[in-house]
Amino acid sequence: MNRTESKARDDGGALLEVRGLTVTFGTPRGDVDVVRDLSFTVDRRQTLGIVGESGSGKSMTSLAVMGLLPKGATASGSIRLDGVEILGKSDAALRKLRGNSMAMVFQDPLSSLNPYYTVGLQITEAYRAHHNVSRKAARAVAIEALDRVRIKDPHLRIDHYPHQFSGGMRQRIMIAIALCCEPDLVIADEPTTALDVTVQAQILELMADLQAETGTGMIFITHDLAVVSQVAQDVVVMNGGVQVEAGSTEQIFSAPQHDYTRALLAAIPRLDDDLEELKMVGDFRTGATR
Amino acid sequence: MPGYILRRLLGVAVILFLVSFLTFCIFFLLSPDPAVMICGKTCNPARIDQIREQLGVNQPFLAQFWQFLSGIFAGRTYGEGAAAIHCAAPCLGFSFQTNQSVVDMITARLPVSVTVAVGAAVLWLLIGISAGLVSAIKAGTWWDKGAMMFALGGISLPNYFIALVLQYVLVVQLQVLPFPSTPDFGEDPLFWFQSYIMPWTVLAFGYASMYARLTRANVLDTLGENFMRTARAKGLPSLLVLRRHALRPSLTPIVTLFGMDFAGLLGGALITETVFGLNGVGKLAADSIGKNDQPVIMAVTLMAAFFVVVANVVVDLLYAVLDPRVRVKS
Amino acid sequence: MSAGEPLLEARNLVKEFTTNTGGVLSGKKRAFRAVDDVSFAVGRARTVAVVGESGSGKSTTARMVARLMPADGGSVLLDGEDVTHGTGAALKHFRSQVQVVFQDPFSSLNPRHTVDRIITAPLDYQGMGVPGGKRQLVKGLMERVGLNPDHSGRYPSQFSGGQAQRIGIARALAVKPKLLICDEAVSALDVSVQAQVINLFKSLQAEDGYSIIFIAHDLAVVRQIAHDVVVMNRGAVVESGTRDEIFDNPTQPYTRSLLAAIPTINPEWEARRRVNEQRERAALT
Amino acid sequence: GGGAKVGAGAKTGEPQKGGTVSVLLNADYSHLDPAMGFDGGVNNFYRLIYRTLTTNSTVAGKTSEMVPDLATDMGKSSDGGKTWTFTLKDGVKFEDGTPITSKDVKFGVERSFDPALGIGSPYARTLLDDGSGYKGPYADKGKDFAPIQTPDDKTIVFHLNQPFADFGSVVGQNSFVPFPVGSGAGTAFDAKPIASGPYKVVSYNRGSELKLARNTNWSAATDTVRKAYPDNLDFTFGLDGATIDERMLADQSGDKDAISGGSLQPANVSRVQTPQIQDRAVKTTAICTTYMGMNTTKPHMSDVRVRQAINYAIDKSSVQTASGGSQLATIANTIMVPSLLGRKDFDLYPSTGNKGDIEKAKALLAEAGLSNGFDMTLDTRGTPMIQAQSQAIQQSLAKIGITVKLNVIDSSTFYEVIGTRSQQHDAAITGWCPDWASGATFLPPILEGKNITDKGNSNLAQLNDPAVNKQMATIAAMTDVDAANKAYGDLDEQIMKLAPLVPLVYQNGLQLTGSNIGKSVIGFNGGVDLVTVGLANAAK
Amino acid sequence: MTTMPTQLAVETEEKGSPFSGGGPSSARRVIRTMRKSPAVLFSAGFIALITIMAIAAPLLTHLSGWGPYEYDPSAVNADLGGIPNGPLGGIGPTHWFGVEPQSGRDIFARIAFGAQVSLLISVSATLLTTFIGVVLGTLAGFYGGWVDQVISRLMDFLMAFPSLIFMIALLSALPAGNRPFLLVVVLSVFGWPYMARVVRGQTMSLKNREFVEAAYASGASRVRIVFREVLPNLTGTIIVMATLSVPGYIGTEAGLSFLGVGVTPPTASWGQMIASAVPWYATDPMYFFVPGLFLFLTVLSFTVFGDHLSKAIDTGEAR
Ligand SMILES: Nc1ncnc2c1ncn2[C@@H]1O[C@H](COP(=O)(O)OP(=O)(O)OP(=O)(O)O)[C@@H](O)[C@H]1O
Ligand SMILES: Nc1ncnc2c1ncn2[C@@H]1O[C@H](COP(=O)(O)OP(=O)(O)OP(=O)(O)O)[C@@H](O)[C@H]1O
Ligand SMILES: [Mg+2]
Ligand SMILES: [Mg+2]
Repeated sequence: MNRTESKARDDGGALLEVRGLTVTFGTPRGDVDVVRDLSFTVDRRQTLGIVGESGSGKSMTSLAVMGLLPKGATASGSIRLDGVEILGKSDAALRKLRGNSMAMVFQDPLSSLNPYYTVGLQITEAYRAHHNVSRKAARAVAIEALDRVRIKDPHLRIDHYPHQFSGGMRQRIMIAIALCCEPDLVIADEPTTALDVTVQAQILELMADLQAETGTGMIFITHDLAVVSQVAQDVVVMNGGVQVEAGSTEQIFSAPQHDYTRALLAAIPRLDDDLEELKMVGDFRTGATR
Repeated sequence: MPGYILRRLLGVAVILFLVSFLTFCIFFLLSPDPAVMICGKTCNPARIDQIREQLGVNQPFLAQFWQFLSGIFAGRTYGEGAAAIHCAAPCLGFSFQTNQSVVDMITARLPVSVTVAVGAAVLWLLIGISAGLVSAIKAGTWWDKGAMMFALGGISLPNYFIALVLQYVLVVQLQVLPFPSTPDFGEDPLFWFQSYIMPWTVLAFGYASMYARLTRANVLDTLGENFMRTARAKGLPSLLVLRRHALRPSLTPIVTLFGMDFAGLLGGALITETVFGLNGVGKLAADSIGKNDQPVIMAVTLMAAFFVVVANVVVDLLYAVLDPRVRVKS
Repeated sequence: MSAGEPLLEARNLVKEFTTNTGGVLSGKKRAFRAVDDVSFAVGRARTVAVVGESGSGKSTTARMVARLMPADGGSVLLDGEDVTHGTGAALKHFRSQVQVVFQDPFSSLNPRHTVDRIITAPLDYQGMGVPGGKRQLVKGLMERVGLNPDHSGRYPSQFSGGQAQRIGIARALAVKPKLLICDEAVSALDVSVQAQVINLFKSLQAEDGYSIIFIAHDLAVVRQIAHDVVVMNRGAVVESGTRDEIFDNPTQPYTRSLLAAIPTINPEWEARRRVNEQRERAALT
Repeated sequence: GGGAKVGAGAKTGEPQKGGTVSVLLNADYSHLDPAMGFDGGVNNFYRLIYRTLTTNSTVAGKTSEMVPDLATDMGKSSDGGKTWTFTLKDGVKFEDGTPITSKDVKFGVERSFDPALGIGSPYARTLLDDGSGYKGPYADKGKDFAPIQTPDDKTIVFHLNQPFADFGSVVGQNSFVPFPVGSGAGTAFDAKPIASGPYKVVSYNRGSELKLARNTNWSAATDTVRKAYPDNLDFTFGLDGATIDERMLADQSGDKDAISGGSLQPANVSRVQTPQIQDRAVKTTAICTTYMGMNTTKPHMSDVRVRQAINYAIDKSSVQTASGGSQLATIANTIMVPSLLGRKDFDLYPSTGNKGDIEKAKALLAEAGLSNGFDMTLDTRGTPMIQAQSQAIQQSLAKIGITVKLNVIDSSTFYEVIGTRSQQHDAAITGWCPDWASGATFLPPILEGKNITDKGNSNLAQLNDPAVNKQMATIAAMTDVDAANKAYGDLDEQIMKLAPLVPLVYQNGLQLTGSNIGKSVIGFNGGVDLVTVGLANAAK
Repeated sequence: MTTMPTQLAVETEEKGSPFSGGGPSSARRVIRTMRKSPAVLFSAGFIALITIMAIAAPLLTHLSGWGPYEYDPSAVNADLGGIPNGPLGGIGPTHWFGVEPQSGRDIFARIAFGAQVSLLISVSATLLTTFIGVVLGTLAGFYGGWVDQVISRLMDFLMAFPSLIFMIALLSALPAGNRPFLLVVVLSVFGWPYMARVVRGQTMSLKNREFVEAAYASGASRVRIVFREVLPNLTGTIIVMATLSVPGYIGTEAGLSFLGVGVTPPTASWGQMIASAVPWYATDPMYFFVPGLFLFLTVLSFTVFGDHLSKAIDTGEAR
């Protein structure tokens, strides 16, 4: 897992290249940039971690890449997937890429599955959108996908509805949907927050295996720094919509340059730490209200 | 599941019992003596007593109520000896005014009410849901505003107003439609259609407005759901996204609402039937109320309640089928 | 655990729920034991952490201890007195001694009430007078938890998560209780804010000697704050002891698996970072 | 000015035989069983399917007169008017071809003694009651009903319990319709009557449709009254009044052969302007008087001066407008309607333009010591016209300081409420219609002292004037029918001096006929006499 | 009249609270949002207009010179069935909105006095249903158990009832007495469940919010929780529901009057005016049109106002 620096970095063949991404919300009180001038690159077989506190723009960044920004939000800058500019592409063109070339695991697994359909249908429809296969074949793929995310009895569970699964299981189903088409790029937005530590470990392992098998590039969004340190090769630290620091994981964790990154690292409660006063992250929230 | 249905049916029975009891109470307490009304303008106390006995209204309240109830299940016999009249099992008595069997009266008129209800329902579902869908998808555009103005009109205009204006314009002034009456479909399909089209339209206008608003609100809600984003992220065709993921969650609550509205109409569209002179159950009710024909009013009330209560159960079951999240409470 | 008589003791608590299982329309009832014979004690000025995975019965236990839910069995003793079923004056006394801080800071604050109304609600509800006037009290409490007293007229939505959680804590402190029950009081907050709140608890305890029941599933957080730890799994207590006992020598496999699964940062990086930091500090001075 | 000109029976063309006439009606007929039905509308209809011993003439202008129908003459009386003998014509048959015998007539009359059936015309029951408690041929099966004797199949003898000079008119009432002995138990005739008249019922869907076809066993030779032009008559019920008007005014295809069953609504009177429509409008005559009865037992109403003042004060022209204007209502000053035989025309309380004489009224009130007026309650109904009339009265009386409170009683219970003495207020708006063209069926029921009862009271004024009562008894004993009728005309004026009621209007009608309907006669019952209706061009 | 589906023993999985954790939308913010919309200005203006008209009816008719009950035989043509003289139903300087056929009563005066009746009935019925609905709805939602069972069954029962038929039957059977009062009672008896159901649902979801538990922990009694913690969170819903129910009652009153069981003449209500205008719709359309227009605009105004209010409160809450 902990492979050293990826080489395929500047050979021009980056899987995803984001340059100067800015996401703007038009609000009644004027435009608000929730992401400003963000740049990063994701290579094949590589995982990029994005960390930052809640509201720092992590999800907006990933939605911008998928072309799924909510109404009222616009993205500018450049997003290249496999060298092709996708920002500003028509929805129809993007649709061909979504699911197939890039997939996303959404942050909120409870509401991200349609309660009216079995999970089986929701997985197979993703697969069938891009593969011309029979219903039966798609079902086999779906069972397989469920199995891979460690859902027991997948052939039975495939016909269950989302509400019949626990939060953690639903999160894994989201992952199964994202992975079933074996996309080139997976964006995982806090995929393990609803999971128990034990299950979380399993899922992380699964994602790593998959990456090794298929060469998928991944963006892993979380605010759990420990998790990021385990899965990512490179890390982007965000705060207030801007990138405060970026670099290899090792670099960020062993020699953080920015004060915010340092404070963040210091705030992590540690098992092996002494019982000393926890370091607080500056004055980012206190006093100020929004 | 069977246990549940059984329980619900029991509930239906209880509600119907209460409805009939209450209606009976109110008519028993508030209504004038039917015998006096029947007796007419040259009347004397002796005759009133005779008629009272004949009608069975000389008995105490509970006895009358019991006779009424048992009549529904076991039939009942009026009078004694040679002059006795038997009324077979689902017996709701005889009209005070016309001496007809109330069940016959209702069954004769039910087809009209059903025709009115079905036609109107088809129209209002088509118009209401499509208008709602269009305005939700095109929210904020002139399409949306136009549809919602239309809906506001339907909600604000009393239906008798619409009915009369429509009749005046289409029949009296433009003469594109004949005066509506209550024909058989078999006899003259064109006339049948021409007769019903106005009542359908009038009823549908009001309901369609409400359904358009509801559909719009529901679809807008659904479009904002996270699972819509998931569906789009899968790269599904946008029409499929809309049809499969947006429509079903938006329409499920409407289906249940529809069940109730439709059942309500089966009990007679009082105003519309009256305005257009359609001999349906609603007009029967209105007429009977005007003549204080208690057995008929009782029966129509009961029947309408029956439809609504049964629809209630059906709708709940349907909801459980349509919405996988629904759990039946113990 | 601690010396002397414990402040609060839970003895053999049991809670059963009846649930529906099965398909869409069938409704089979099944009794399900969410809390099964749970006992523990809370010493004065000590923090007892209750840990365990989601659904293991932590909140249910806390609710029973806080008298927010009747227990199906067992008893709760406060200062040696059985308070499991007390009503009226006894319950009132209990409420003034035991206060709760909830998990979701926003959900637990009435969005239609201002901060000062929220903070003084327990006093109101318990009919307590305040010697220095409510104003003074609110001001004091807000300062105490690190909030700007000028914001007392605001509504909860006008605060950040960490601040909102402090409002909840201030409310709990208003009646000067002896025991705070914190049900996942920091789980919903992100790391930076979490740290603020944990520090606040620690300082409050140090200054005023509150006892705390601290419910969490994040063992790292627990290690920061607890004196004693109770590990729960499937409604039962699996293991309990002092913090060091649990963390250093877990006897139960379940505890061990919990500890093992915690993601950690490469210690090597950690070490390097510290070295770097020390170097920088040294360079500054 | 400039009102619509409508001539009675404006059409001139004599109808042809054949074809189908349709009749558009708002409400269905009350009962097809003549023992039960008893109102102007159904009386008109019964003549299509039933025959009685005598019946009203169809000669224009003489429809008040009774002429022999099944009987050969108007009956022979003996025993000082207590025994009446009639002989049946030859060749009269029921719809199935069986001859009508005197036993069938007797059976028909006996039916009205059945408590369940006999809710219609009361005269047979009151005049033939022998005190035996007879309950009709079904309940008292096999019991002979002595007051009616049938010596042979052609002869029928009635033994009355009191002398009755006008019995020849009584046997034209609905309860004298013959039926085959033993038939018609329960409500059988309400669904399928047995016809003796020119038409029989082919199909009947209560509340919506009734179809009549020619009764082939009816012989025109035996019937001097009925014209029976069309082969079929189709009745459509349950149409909204406004819809009937619209259809008749529009005169579209099928409606050319139609007549409306009731009067045009006031709202549409102004549309009868063009000659074409005027030609199709028939002005029907009043058979009922709409009046306001004043309860003479109430404090102020007991004073004859107050009642007279009210008679003076009421602006009858506004009541007339409220009743549909001059086309639909004639101002009434007498109790009896103009169509009654022997009726006298007079106006005891005149005013210019019938707008009420406020001065006289005030003077009378002052005399009664009520110059400041008083409050009174008027019982009225919720129907639009009666509402309008009540409000017009309210307005008129306000001018002499009388504040009228309207007590609106639901139509269905109106008569029960005002017929209960304890529930009667100061006054009530109601009406009265005669059963045949004699004051005998008009004045005594509503003004004779002995008719005051606690329940089912029809003497709303509760007038119990000895002189009036005496005169009524005297007239009843008269054997000369014409003299009696004339005496009633005079009694009308005598009663109006006591002012127990205010005659308001005689309600006429404006009935529309389709353009293909020929000339017809207005019957005694007010509207177009159905037995005289036919198509102008039956081939069309 | 439409019924909403009942929740008879069927429950959906907790969908998450309808409150997005936002703060209360201050009245000022709602007003500020509302003021921007021309539709709101129009509807509020019209509501204000008819309210003033209703209150100042005697004054207005004093100005116009004709009372609501005064006959004007000169304005109608008795020979033509009492149709108003002149075009447009007699509209002119003496009779601003024309006259009633047959009687010649002034329509303007009757509209103004009719507004009194229509508003009085609809507003009183709204107040009454709101009161009953809120009390019973919160009780049912909050206490659950048999209290909920009893109240919910009662609501089911009332909503299952064919209320229009029943109202007509009841009103025609009842003695005329004080009709407006009876109408209010009858409308309320059948109307409260609609309010109660919404309130019950909201209370049920509010009850599960932690702040209620927090209030328990703070030592609050149930009654206090209902009134101090739960009710303030319902005000938005209640106001919106109430605004939207006013037009419903105006319409129902008009419908009942149309069917002849509404207010009793000579009292004017808009529904009763329309009802009596029905036969005249072809010969005197203005008679029909004037009250029809007022009824339409009033119902429209209340509906638009209620809609916008609910939107304003909603967005206020989301922020
Ligand atoms: N519809 C919207 N209108 C205006 N601002 C919005 C909208 N949606 C999100 N934002 C703002 O965009 C910013 C970034 O949100 P984003 O969801 O990307 O945060 P995040 O980093 O993913 O946080 P979390 O860890 O809580 O998921 C936030 O400050 C949020 O308030
Ligand atoms: N009101 C209830 N009805 C039925 N079951 C319940 C109820 N409350 C809790 N449970 C069940 O009891 C068990 C214990 O729940 P509890 O909330 O105490 O868990 P927890 O340890 O606090 O979990 P978490 O960490 O997720 O908060 C769970 O399985 C839960 O589903
Ligand atoms: Mg996010
Ligand atoms: Mg918990």
